[in-house]
Amino acid sequence: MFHKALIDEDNDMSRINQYLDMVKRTSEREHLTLTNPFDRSIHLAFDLVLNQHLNPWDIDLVSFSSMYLKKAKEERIDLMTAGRIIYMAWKVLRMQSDDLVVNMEAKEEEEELDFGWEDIPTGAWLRSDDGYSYTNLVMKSPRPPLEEPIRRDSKRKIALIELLGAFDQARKDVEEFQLVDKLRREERQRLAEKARKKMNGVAHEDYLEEDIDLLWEKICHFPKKSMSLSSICEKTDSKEYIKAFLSVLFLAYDKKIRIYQHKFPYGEIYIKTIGYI
Amino acid sequence: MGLREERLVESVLFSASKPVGIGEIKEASGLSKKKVTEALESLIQTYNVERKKETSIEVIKAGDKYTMQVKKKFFDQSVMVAKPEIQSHHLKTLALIAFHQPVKQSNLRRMIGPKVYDHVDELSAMKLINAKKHGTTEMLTTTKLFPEYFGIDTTKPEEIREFLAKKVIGSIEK
Amino acid sequence: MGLREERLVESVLFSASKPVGIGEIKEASGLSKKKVTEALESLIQTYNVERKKETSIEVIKAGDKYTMQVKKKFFDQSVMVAKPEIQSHHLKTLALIAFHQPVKQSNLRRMIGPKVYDHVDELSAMKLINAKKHGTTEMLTTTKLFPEYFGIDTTKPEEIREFLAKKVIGSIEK
Repeated sequence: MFHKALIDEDNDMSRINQYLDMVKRTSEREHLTLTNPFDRSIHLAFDLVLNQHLNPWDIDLVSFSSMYLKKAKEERIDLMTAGRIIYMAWKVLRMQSDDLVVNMEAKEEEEELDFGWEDIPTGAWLRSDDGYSYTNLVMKSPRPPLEEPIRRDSKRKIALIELLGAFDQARKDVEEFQLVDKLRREERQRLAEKARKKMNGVAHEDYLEEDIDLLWEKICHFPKKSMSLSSICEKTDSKEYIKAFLSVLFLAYDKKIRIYQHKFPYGEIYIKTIGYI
Repeated sequence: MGLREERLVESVLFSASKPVGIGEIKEASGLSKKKVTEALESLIQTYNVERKKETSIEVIKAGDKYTMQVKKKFFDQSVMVAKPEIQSHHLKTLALIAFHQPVKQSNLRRMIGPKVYDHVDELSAMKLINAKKHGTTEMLTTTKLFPEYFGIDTTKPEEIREFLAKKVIGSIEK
Repeated sequence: MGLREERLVESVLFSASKPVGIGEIKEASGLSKKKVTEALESLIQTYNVERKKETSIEVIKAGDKYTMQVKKKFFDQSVMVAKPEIQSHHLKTLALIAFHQPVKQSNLRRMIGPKVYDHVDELSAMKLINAKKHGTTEMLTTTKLFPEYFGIDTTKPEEIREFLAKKVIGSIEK
């Protein structure tokens, strides 16, 4: 169970290395006090959550309890250590439940209007217990609680008159597109000139327009609507990367794409096409 | 309730391929709102009570709409000819959002990890959830389409929560 | 004929949404060929004879396949709610190709933007247009299926173009 977090994150090597580092550091600190390897491994896992910011939901408390009980039946255990481990488990449970209480913040705010002293412990905790069990069950169960119903997916044929109507609409769309495209090109030209003046003719400004078009083609042909910048250009070639980044900024300015990062400021840059295709 | 009205509404439900509202049925069938409602009640009675053992199809209320679908009992064989659209791990994330809604994306991230971003994008694109800016994170809720899509007979978050809790308990008991 | 077998086959016909052959039904339902054939006969009897007046749906044999469909009598109202086979933005692109054919993909891109690539892929997959390499771009024309689909009495691109142009002018003059 303690490897669950690592298995879940198999696509994120950096996080795995981070965990390994933590384990190393933690084990150096604790190995003097806990001699039984079983106790030590459990202690390590909880310590990761309590002191090293591991996601509390990555600890499977249900498996832990049954495993620990089994172990306790099989051999004599050191009650001091067991007590300490149980206390840590309780703290992890608290952290998991706290998460759920935070989730319900918005709802609770509404209900606080008729809040009385007699209500303090029950309301929120009962609900968060339900929420805790539900979340746990959904995550552990092999099947989701929601099932897609099976309905017909029949489609009707298109009549000739609809094709003619579509042509009429398409003509209007073409006019509109060409007008917007013209404005967009002019604006891009203006920005390129402005940038050229600022950069004093150092960069690839002559090819900027071409670079933007090339990158846009790549984005349009990418099989997904969202992608990372490094998936559409060579990250190792820093010149190429900067060129692609500049084009991305222009495309974002044109509102053709949205760019975002999960980790600021050095994380990967993600691109998402917006309602254009 | 005239037989003709019931047939008209039945043909609309059959051809729609998705849940339809009373307004749409009214427009397509040319019947009054009252007649549509009566026909729907009568169809539910016919399919789900009278013909219960003689058909694999049911007529149900989904959100504020009505739909015709295969009974759960017969899912397994129909799944082979009508492929499901949502992946099972996306369904789990959706089940968490529906239960805890309104829920912050950052809290959901703590439950399921960084895959939350992909899942939220996918579920938003399918119009099953809404993501509204909330400080530095997003606040997630299910849309009106959610109960329609899954054939849940309510649009109230509290009742949706109850429905899901029952489903989870049901799946353990099996 | 067991009731269960009939229900299994019914659920497959309902969810398939298109005509299906005995082989497909056999595979989906897990029944023997004999049982499938018997169930189909029984379903035809139930829907088209016994429940004739009590349903707007019929089960018919079309070529070698079987399908469940709305009876002709109820077709008009059901067509209003049925999903069109070609999405409206794909239909617009198809109309442009039909009117301007043969047309270079690069020219079409200038008319409607980069969404052209997706649309051409989709329309080619539906076998309504042909895309042939032409230098660095592709030359687009409608296929043999196109006039068949829309009931146009010619297969030559120029004549199709003329036919459509006349129709459009006709509809403007009206």
